Amino acid sequence: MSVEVITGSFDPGAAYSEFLAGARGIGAGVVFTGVVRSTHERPITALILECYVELATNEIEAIRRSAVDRFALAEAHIIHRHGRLLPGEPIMQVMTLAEHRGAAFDGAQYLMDYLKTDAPFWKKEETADGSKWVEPVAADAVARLRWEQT
Amino acid sequence: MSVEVITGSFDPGAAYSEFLAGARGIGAGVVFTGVVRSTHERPITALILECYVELATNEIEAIRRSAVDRFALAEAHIIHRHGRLLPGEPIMQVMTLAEHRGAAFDGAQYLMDYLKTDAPFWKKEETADGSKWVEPVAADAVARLRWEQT
Amino acid sequence: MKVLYFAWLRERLDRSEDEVAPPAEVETVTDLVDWLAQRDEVLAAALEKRSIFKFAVDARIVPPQTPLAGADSVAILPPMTAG
Amino acid sequence: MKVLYFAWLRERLDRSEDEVAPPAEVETVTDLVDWLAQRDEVLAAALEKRSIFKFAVDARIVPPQTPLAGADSVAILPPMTAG
Repeated sequence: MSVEVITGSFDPGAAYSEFLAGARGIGAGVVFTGVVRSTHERPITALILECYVELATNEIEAIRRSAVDRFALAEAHIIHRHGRLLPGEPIMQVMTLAEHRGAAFDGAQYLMDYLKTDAPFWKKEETADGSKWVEPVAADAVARLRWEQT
Repeated sequence: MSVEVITGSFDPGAAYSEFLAGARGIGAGVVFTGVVRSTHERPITALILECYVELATNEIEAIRRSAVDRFALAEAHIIHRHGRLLPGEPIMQVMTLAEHRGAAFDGAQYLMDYLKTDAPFWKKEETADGSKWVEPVAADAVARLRWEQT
Repeated sequence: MKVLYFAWLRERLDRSEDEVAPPAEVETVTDLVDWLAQRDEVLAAALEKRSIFKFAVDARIVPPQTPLAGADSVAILPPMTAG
Repeated sequence: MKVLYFAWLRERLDRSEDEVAPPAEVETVTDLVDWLAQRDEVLAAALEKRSIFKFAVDARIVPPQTPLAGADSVAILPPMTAG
């Protein structure tokens, strides 16, 4: 299983251990975990993630295959949650495995940059004053562009 | 404890879970794990890592502080083993925590690039035919340079 | 054919899908969206900045000029905020 | 003062350290390495490509022109292969 679109929580470390268990003889593993943020300046009570599950699964698998091909990854795995998440909980995780660290890092960043703009999830922040859809960040569109120019 | 120079093995996932446990409210965690490689083309029976422990501890802590300052990391942790390691075992791990993914990724890559050239460890590969010191890779010196130009 | 709405678009329309039977001259995703907007003022207003939306046919993201031929579902996707 | 050797340099010398008492005119790390090389042919040969080595004084990496004043240990470090 290389793409998991799930509602329950997951344990980032346990997921990484499981991923690495198949890594015998492969040199470099990279993980990125996104965690629900709640800051003093912008405290939230929960993050609601709406998802078009069937499309998310298809789209993330397509992004995953493209990363594996482009960076010659030995393996790549993506977990993305939807539903109602609490501050401090993991939202999503990408994990890559490659012979060398450059490819593992590039693969993980490529996956993140594409997920941000192409995976059908929509975040809504729940605060004491009500709830509000999160605006897309322009920086995410820019981050994605760099992979099209190289 | 933010720098661990150790001889025993460690569990990459468990170390990451412990690191993330302090992450409440911080958005982005990145991990890199180096694993002992043994390939069909170059099979090894073990990797011996010699270390100047006192210097390694000082130097890695200096690199860590510089990464924390430069990328405004919320936290950074480095584990590096020495002694005799077997194929498939983790050699080392860097973990970073930041508000946003760019800083977490950059911080982890910076740490890796500096560790490669400035941390006093020396690798020796043990094969069926004897053992041999690993030559430094020119690419590692180049990788480090990019942080001096930006 | 089903038309699927998500996130704030779903909330503004107060429904997550429509079951529609567009006429034969509605050939592409763009045609369908134009046709839907003509029939629904709320949708027309919500889709004002058309270029920010993406579209999916049968759970695959496609360009707006994609033909509908045989499609079971078309999704109208506001800008995504994954990760 | 202790001089510490590591990795293949340690193996070539067949020892991990020397205890030395250099004369007063040996003021910097570079002076010390020159002085050691004059007294030991094996070390002189091993240090032929001097620019690839780094040096540490009392467990801190320092530039070669660093004064020895009061140092307890100097380490001669072949190119490192961490990570």
